[in-house]
Amino acid sequence: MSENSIIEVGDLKAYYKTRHGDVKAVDDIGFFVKSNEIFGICGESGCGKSTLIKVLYGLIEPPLKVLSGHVSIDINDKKIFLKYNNDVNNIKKLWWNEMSYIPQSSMNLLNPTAKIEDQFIEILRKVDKRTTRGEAKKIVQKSFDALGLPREVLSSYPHQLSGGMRQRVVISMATILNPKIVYADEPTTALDVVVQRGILEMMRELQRKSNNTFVIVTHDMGIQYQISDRVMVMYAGKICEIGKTDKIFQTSTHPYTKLLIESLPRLGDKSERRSIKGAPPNLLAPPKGCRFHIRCPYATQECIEEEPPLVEILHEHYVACFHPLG
Amino acid sequence: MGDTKLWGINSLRAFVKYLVRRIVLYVIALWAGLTICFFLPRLVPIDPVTVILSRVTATGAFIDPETYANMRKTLLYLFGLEGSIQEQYFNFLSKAIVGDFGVSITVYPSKVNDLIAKALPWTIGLLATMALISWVIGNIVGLLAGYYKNKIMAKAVQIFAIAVYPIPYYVLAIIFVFVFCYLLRIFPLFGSKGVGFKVSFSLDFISSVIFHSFLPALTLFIVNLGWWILSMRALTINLSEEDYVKFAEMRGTEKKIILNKYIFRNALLPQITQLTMAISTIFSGAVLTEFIFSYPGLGQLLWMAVSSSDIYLLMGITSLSIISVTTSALIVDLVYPLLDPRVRYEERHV
Amino acid sequence: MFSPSGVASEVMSMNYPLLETINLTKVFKMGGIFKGSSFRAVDNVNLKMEFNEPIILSIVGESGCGKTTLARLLLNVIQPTSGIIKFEGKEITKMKKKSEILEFKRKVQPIFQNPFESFNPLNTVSRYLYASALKLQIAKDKEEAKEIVNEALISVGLNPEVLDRKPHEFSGGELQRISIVRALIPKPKLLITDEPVSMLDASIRMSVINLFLKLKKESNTYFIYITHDLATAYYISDFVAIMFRGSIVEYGFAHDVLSDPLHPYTEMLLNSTPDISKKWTGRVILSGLELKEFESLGCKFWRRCPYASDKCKLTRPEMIEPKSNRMVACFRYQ
Amino acid sequence: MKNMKRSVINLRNFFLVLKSDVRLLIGVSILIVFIILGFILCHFSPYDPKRWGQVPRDVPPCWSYPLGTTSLGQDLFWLLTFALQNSLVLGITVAAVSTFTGVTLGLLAGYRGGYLDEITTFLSDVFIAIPSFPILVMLAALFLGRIHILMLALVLCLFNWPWPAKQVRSMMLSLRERVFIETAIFSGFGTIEIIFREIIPLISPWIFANFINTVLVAIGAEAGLATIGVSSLEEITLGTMIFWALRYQAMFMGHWWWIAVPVVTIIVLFIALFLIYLSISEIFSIGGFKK
Repeated sequence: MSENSIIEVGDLKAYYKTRHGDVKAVDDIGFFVKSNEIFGICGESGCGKSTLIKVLYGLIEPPLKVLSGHVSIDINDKKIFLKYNNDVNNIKKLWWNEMSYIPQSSMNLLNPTAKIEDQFIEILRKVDKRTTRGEAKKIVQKSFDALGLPREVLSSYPHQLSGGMRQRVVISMATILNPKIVYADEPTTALDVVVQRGILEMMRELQRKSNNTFVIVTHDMGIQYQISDRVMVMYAGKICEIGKTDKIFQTSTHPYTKLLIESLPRLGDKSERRSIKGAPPNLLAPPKGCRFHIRCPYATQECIEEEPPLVEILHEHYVACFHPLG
Repeated sequence: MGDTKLWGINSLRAFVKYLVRRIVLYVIALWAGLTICFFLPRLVPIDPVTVILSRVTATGAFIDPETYANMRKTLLYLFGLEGSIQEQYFNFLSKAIVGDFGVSITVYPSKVNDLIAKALPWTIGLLATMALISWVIGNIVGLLAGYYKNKIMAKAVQIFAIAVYPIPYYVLAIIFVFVFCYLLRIFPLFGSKGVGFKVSFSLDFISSVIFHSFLPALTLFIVNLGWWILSMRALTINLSEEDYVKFAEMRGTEKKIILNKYIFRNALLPQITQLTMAISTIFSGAVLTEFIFSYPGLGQLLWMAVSSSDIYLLMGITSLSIISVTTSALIVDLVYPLLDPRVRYEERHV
Repeated sequence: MFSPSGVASEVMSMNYPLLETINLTKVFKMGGIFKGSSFRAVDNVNLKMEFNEPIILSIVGESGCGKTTLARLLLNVIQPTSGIIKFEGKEITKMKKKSEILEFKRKVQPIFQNPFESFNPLNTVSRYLYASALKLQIAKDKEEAKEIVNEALISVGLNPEVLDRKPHEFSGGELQRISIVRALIPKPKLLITDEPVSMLDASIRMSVINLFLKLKKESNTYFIYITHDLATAYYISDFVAIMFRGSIVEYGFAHDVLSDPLHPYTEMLLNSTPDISKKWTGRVILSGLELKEFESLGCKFWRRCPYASDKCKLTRPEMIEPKSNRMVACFRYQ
Repeated sequence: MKNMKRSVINLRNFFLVLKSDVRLLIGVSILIVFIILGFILCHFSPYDPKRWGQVPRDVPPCWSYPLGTTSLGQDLFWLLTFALQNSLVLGITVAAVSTFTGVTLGLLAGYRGGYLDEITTFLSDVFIAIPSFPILVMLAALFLGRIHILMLALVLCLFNWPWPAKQVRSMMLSLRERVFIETAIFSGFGTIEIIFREIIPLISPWIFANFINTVLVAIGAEAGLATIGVSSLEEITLGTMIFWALRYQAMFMGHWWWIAVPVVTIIVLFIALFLIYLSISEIFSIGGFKK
């Protein structure tokens, strides 16, 4: 694995226990995230990407269950090694001080009966109970100024803010304590394009300024292309491909990534785009071998029988495919 | 920010509209209630004047026709039965508004207001205290039972609330009478003041009042408590699923803060609305409870009126109930917007 | 494509545009405690779809721009506050006779954004498919209805067995296809589709979009494609109308509008789209004043517009035609 | 979505739900026992329970008189079956009439809008604001304890239609905006079909829950009136049983069973009804309940 990795995950299996059986949302995967980068995780709905970062953040509530896996988090040169079955609660100690989580944008993430400044003060007091109102306010004002958010937001109630402004407030909440890792799960879904761009740019700026790590999950390939440094593509609970964003979008090597990117319409290009035939498999009973083989035009007998391992085919470019495309 | 005020004015205008609508509703409900009060007795063939006069003649005293006619006239005046039905109606309404409900038949010539004035403090004292105490305690218990819904204690509380809430006030009152007054003989059965006590501020008097009003208070408390626990628990469970509570939990926020600032504060407003809707039920429950415990409030008075067909007393009590229930609901509804920041603060949209 | 009634109406209405709106406006009143305030969801919209050869017209805008309200107005499920909607020359809000309304439903059909909300969760999908054949008088009897429905299902690659299933037993993609099949049963002239692919996964999105293109070519169906996604709009449409805060600000051929935008808002939209062919450059200005934009006296975009002048604040720009086949509501081109 | 999937009431589902929810199972079982007692068993009564002196007075519960007898010489067991019948008939009548009226008005107001809507909304607001109990007491008192039970039912209906009307109206308003209604419209269904086949099935759990709640409210109101002696005292209901027991000082004469029978029955019946109401509300996630 890489030298400057901040998160290293191995053997991770997280299933949803349901009446019909186990939904194998994340099935035996391992990867690493480098420090000081924006790491994107993408894939279609139900590929396990949201489950994955929930598990990474330690939000494990029934019916979700982690069967195996370990993660080591390297914060300020202190390595924290955790086994999921035993030490989940140790992750929670890092919450918000060392790592934070931006949930899917919703109109409803802020307490409707408290002013924005009070919600910030509450967070700052979590670190130091003696923080006075005045001190806390100063810290928040400074960070608002830096992000270009109007100060009058602080004395407002959430219902007085627009959806985009609320999500910007949420992001500044997630970064006010300067955590080393910020997870974001579809942070701009349901927002308008212009607002979406503004928020993504704000996140990128925050990351560049404080040199921390952002892990962004989104199904929108366009967003990944615009802001992530490296991208991981998931399919049916497995990793297909990890690599530098530009590389992935220019010359993807996994057939799924390639077909997916080819199917996306682009502005200024009317040439025919085709969907990938078929549909993603049911994760209650995923197919044997490569999980994409049913929809893959390049599949061979080997793909049906055996599961391709994730291998580094180029420097820092990982692919799980027996027949990677040139 | 030239036109940020636009929204402010808009919502202020909307708020005024809400107030006006609410007050109009109040006036009409009041008027409709009082009108029913006025017309119902007139649909039933009992003539109060004849009832009183026959009571006088029944004593055997001789009354000459002229005196008899005079008495009749006076009684008609006192009972507001002079003139056409319209005149009587407007007369009744104008008097009811200032709280004048005429003269009682049973304890003639006591004025109905005086009788009510004597009973009312007892009822209000009992009802308001108990409604408030059970609201506060029920909300706290319900909050905890909802947030820790999987704990055994919480389940026990839930079973208690489900078992207690559907019991009507008077049935619980009967059970308490049976257990405490008959089986255990701890509490007296009649009246809130021991015989011979006069209203005063002595310690004896106060302790006696508390002693005598304990069981009616307990009845009101327990039934109301069940209701507030159930509705607060349901609210808490719903609110715990809200995105902002989940987000606070994700931040590792202390449970104490989540319970207080995130759930309790947000549950309070709907609980206040519930209180408005419950006022009428609590009131009638209190009246019935008082009756069972012979507590000298409106309940006792109502029973007296019912058992002696004292129409004017009955009309007085009914009108007063309507006035007080609708008014208290109005007050809560008017206070409510002041507590809700979504109404208190104009839309700003920054 | 042979339907006697279709031929008759085509001949009759050759002089009219297929669809036309004149100063179409819808004002919503806010409920609850804020009763009394109101906003213009659709503000003076003029659209025209000529009856020459089938086209796909995209209406592009962000959430809250009134595009869904516009769709519902065109479908005659809500009534306009003012203005006129004409379909084949007839005012649709004035249709009273049952036969007229039936005729309208046979010619205009909707497809909605969320397939799971398009069907009552309690019923099997067959209920709606058969009804579309029988109640709209496409089939004479149950036998014929069955034939039509089966044929339609097979044509979009679905097995007729799916008829007995309830909505939650489908995947999003399958169910959206069912909802397209249902809309196709009466062989409509015009399909009004409101974000039909935004709930679908990227890998299957294009199959639905390509189906629309096929229908346009093979069945002479006209489309109104309502979306926030510029890339699919570019891919699918012949004409594009850009909608902002209830008004249409720019209109023209899809290629022209989306490669050479005239209105500053269109420009901003294009620059903000996370397209995979071009990385973003520069930064965007965000305002938090979205709702107030509905209330502006002048141009609704002036607060965010880099070119705004005092005139823009006070006067509402009219639609003008600075180039042939291009319409824009902006003072810069006067 | 998830909730709506479950909100189909048909017999098979009903039994499935019954099995999965203990509270519903308890509630329904108790109710069935009471219905059997009140509607079937009462026909086997060996004597007219209204008549006095049919059996020895003041006998505590024993083999021949399982619930004991009253000071008036009535067998409490058979008295109870008749009381249950009358109380349940009253409750069900009031619930049926007021739920039907309320739901119909609410549906019409919500679907048609306009003046009908304004009037319905305003009337229901006014009726909800007027406290019903004092007026009931006054009315019943004027009849000197001989009010006809139907008259009482009628007045109870008057105060119980506004709530369902108001609720159904607001549900109707939100359902009317749902997309699947538009699918139904464009599939060629008419208004009546849409109301009956698309909308009513979705609100039927609420209607049923409200019905159960109204049964409870109506029986409770009658019993409350009876307790202070203003119901129709010649009829046998759960309330009048309490009244006569109190009137004859049953508690203080040591005839505890006389008062215990109606009191315990009311409590058990109400808890059963409430359990049904509560579990239906929760299964179909209907927010909020009222007394």
